[in-house]
Amino acid sequence: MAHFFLHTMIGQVILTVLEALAVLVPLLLGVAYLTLAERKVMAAMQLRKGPNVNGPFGVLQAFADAIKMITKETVIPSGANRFLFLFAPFLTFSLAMTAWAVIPTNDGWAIANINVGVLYLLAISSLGVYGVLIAGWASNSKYAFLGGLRAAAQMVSYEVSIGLVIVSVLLAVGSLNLNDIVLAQRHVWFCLPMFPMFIIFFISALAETNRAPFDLPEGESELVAGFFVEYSALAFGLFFLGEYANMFLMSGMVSILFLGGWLPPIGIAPFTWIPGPLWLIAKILFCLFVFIWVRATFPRYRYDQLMRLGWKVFLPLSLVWMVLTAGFLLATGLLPQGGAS
Amino acid sequence: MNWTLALPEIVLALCGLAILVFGVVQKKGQPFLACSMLTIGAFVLTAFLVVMSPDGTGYNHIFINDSFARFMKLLSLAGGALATMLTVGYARDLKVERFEFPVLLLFSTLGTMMMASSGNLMTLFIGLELSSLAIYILCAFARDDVRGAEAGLKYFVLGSLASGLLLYGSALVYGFAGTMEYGAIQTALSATSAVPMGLMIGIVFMLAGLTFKLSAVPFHMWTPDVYQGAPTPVTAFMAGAPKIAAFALLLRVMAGPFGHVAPQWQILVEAIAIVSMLFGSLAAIPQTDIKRLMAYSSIGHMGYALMGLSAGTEEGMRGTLVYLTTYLLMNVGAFAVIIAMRRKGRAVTGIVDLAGLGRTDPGLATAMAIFMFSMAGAPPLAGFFGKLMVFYAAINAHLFGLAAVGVVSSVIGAYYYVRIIKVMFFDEAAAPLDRRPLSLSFVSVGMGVATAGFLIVLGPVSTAAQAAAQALFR
Amino acid sequence: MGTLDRTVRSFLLAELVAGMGATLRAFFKPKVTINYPYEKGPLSPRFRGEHALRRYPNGEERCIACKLCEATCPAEAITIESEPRDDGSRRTTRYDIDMTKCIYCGLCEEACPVDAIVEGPNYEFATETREELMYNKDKLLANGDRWESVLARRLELDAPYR
Amino acid sequence: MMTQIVFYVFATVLVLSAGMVVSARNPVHSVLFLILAFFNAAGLFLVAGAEFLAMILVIVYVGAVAVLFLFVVMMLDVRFAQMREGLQRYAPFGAAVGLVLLAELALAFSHWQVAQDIASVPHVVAAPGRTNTAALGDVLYTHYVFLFEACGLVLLVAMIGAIVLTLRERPMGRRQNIDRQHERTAADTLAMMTVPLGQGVAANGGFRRPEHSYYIASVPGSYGVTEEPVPQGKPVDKTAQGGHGTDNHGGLPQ
Repeated sequence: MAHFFLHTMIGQVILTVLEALAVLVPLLLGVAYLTLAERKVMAAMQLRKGPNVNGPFGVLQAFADAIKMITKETVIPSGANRFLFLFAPFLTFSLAMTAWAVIPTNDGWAIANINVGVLYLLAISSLGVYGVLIAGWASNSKYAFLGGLRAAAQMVSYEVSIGLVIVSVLLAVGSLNLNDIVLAQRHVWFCLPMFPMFIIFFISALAETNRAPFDLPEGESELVAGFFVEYSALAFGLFFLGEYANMFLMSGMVSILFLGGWLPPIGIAPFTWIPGPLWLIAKILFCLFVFIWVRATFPRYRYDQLMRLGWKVFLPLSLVWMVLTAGFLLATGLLPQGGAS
Repeated sequence: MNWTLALPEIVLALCGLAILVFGVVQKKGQPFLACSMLTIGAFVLTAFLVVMSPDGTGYNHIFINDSFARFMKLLSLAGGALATMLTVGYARDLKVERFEFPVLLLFSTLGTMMMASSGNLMTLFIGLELSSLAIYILCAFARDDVRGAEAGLKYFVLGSLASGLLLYGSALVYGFAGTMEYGAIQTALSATSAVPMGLMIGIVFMLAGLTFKLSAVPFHMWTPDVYQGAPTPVTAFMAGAPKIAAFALLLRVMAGPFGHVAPQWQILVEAIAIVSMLFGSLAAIPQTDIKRLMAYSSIGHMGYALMGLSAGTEEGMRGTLVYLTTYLLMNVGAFAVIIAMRRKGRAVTGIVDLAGLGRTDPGLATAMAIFMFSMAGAPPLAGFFGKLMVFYAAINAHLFGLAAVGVVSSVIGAYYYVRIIKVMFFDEAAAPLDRRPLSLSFVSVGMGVATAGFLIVLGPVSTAAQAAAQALFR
Repeated sequence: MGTLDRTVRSFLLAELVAGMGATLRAFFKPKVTINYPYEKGPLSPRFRGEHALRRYPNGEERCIACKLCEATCPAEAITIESEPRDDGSRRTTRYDIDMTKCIYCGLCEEACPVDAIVEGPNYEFATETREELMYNKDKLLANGDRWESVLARRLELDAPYR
Repeated sequence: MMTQIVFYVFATVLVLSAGMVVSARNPVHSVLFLILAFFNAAGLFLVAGAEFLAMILVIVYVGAVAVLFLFVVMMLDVRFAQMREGLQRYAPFGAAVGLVLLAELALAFSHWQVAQDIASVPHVVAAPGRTNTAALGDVLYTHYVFLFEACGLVLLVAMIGAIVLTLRERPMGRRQNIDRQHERTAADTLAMMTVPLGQGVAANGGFRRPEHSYYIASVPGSYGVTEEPVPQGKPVDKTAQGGHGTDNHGGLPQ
């Protein structure tokens, strides 16, 4: 019966929806708690305690924030383009969710195990710029517009080096499939042989998600939120959620590309007892912790310094490393001759 | 795969990259002169490699090297090297004294070389784009100069349109033949008895795209403005290498893949040649600016050169090749004189500014007179032999009307060439021109000698052209 | 050598790592925050908070309307009016402090010859309207009555340093 | 069945949004519709099984090219009304030209013909089992490597052109030179000295910066270059130091 059901079209659709929910619900909960975790970790690093009133250790703070956000009034500025104004946060949010379709949580466990998974991720993350640009433009405000332009320029700049870093990983794997990328790291995680790329990717991920020290687009202390300065209530909340979901996504990408995805650090007994998805979650959480750690540590970059870092440091470095990787693989005969997968 | 076949191109490209890096590293110094010298050196080195390069087809029939390609490449390289030389003296005044200038000239020449060796419609297009893109930039190189910017923009917009036409034509041809290789297209066409309409449109579009680069009528509108606005060395270059390369393509494509349907396009080329010759001669008469005059003159010259193509025979192709050689010599020489036309540090380009040059600077005036006579086709100068050979080919192909129009338009054209000579030698003397740098004297004297004594080298050039034309029909 | 050293350091992001080390150490340190509404930090006896007018133990108000505090107040927040009382002693009929003007400099307290006006330890006197911050004599005396034990103790503790 | 539905959805949206690109009043909306069109084209590629091309289309055109489009269009102050005016005036003429062209093309293509032996033309065939990413790579880097490299040169020339035509070096700007900052050490700016008691710093030549200081070397007349005599009998020659300082700093007004 169940078997038959799975083979009808409606069954397939329902199954896919269930799969999506199985990823999205924990993801959304995670996002909610990431905001709390960020406040707690930042507080700890600044010798504070952070939210601790709502519920034990403040665990209900996330819901308090959410209720506050939802019950507020959505203000739409006069002269704003209503549709685009409301569309932008929705776009940002839904893109961050869509990307999860290809992230494998265990061998073969992905909603869509497609051949060009990495490209899909790149494509989705490159679309993120539009949420920012459209929000800035549709607000009909100079400040939001300038913020949007700056944010978009920043995201586009760092995408270039992210792309090149991914290329050097792909060179070592010989496949664009995320599952294969993880499996290629059975012997050694890519963060060791490609340590510089790992660092560059991580830093670019910070810039790509507009996180400190590259949070120029938000710059809450000097720009008062840049591109979403005109947003309030639920629309603002969607931006907020989208941004944190993007952090999750980027952490997921770092884990899969460099930290061996669901694989345990060593394939021996005590480590292999822990199921793969838990390893992946642990790695993602570690990356998120570093995101927050970095934010608590470093002051914000100036805009020209940010552009300089992206174009004059990371781009040449990743280009050179890509050539080195290719040369090394070719010289040692390690170049994967695959492509059939 | 025999990758050494493209060794000249590869070496030239690597030289270009190296010069670029050298220029960037040297930025705080004055790398312009050094880069120009290096570029000329690269051209000479490449020319040597071209001469040494073997015949053959490489890169999956994308690249053809034969005596035709070598002939055209040598002409392009000569054009590029001479244009670089012309730049050196007045680069600062022309506001082009940046090391990117010779590098762009180099890449443009590289594009023309690729065009000459194309064995595939894609190579054709990419070579054309490489060469054109560099020229668009070179036209607007003096970016604070309004006319230069206008020239660059105009050429860019119209050139893109022409590229689009060419691409569309190629697409139609591909749609017919299912391949982009010249050889395969030829095979496909030879098996077809009647030429289908779609293919014909494709051929016409390609012809239009290429004749735009030649600036033959009716695709000539951009020429006077662009020639006038662009920095003069760029104009000298544009009138040389890219036209030669466009001709190379035209000859190769028309004689090769479309050789079997020659009757279909011959009449078209003939018409273009006729109107180009007539328009070039007539429209040049009222001009007062010498750069504009040279623009119209080049339109006319392209008409004569096309005459050889419309003959559609080996002899005609040979005539065209010789014509292009002589055209390059006298054109570069004439532009060297135009660049030397400076008074009190400012460039003057009116024809009246040449008044009395025969007395104030007899050497320069003599050189100019040689170029003008040669362009008019007076024996025993270079231009005469070029014209003679294309006329001869046209008559042998029974294109009497075409030949007659050619003779008439030569006579009309002679009027304005001779007028310049009259202005130089018989008009009231204007103020003398500024002293010119050695490089200009060198180029103008060299070209003058070559033009005047072309009879001596006619034999070898003609033989080489003969070999090249034979290669086309093989 | 120095250049090489610096180059290597900058490529290894030595300073960034050091910075992150510092924050990580702070992460594990005991926190300095106190749980404010439930816990409060210690206050100095000299802390200058909300004002109060004190009385003698027999219930007589200390203020003798000398107006020294009014004169010395740099913000001109104090307004005093006085008349002889029925028993002939000089006492204020009006003693107002505009708490929105007050800068909590403590000069009134210093100027007072009879320790009548003092600034107490109370800093939790936020109000919902501005009017409530216009303190009059009754409010100030009530403050004094409420905080008297603390106020007396503070004065006593501070006395050796005066 | 499912594929067909998906195809028609993508195709319809593609055509409609392409129409809107031309007819939208606001240029920003036009660009947004263009992006939608790209997106649907990528969807069509997916339906056709060309997943690599689909993703590349999104990454390159939607993610990079259209972003720059949007940038430019948003920043330009386009006068919509004037443009509409011109459009309306020339609309009939344009439509006429378009119709003529369409008719001619229809005439030409109505009996489209391909070469007889077109099937025998050698075509690049992907090896069985290759994904289309790998197959594209096979062709691009072997058959067409010459053209691939030539395209690289075309792009290089375009890049040189963009820099040549737009980059203006501003000699007056005071740029941050991060390398210089990294090179700077405490010893460059700080000199520890033992000042004898009761004599003050004046006896030591006054306050001064160490020799070869970053500031003295790069910015003549700014910090540190004092009027006081410099010890070791070596007077500060402002002009000489300014001269060798300018080449590696942003270049201050001399």
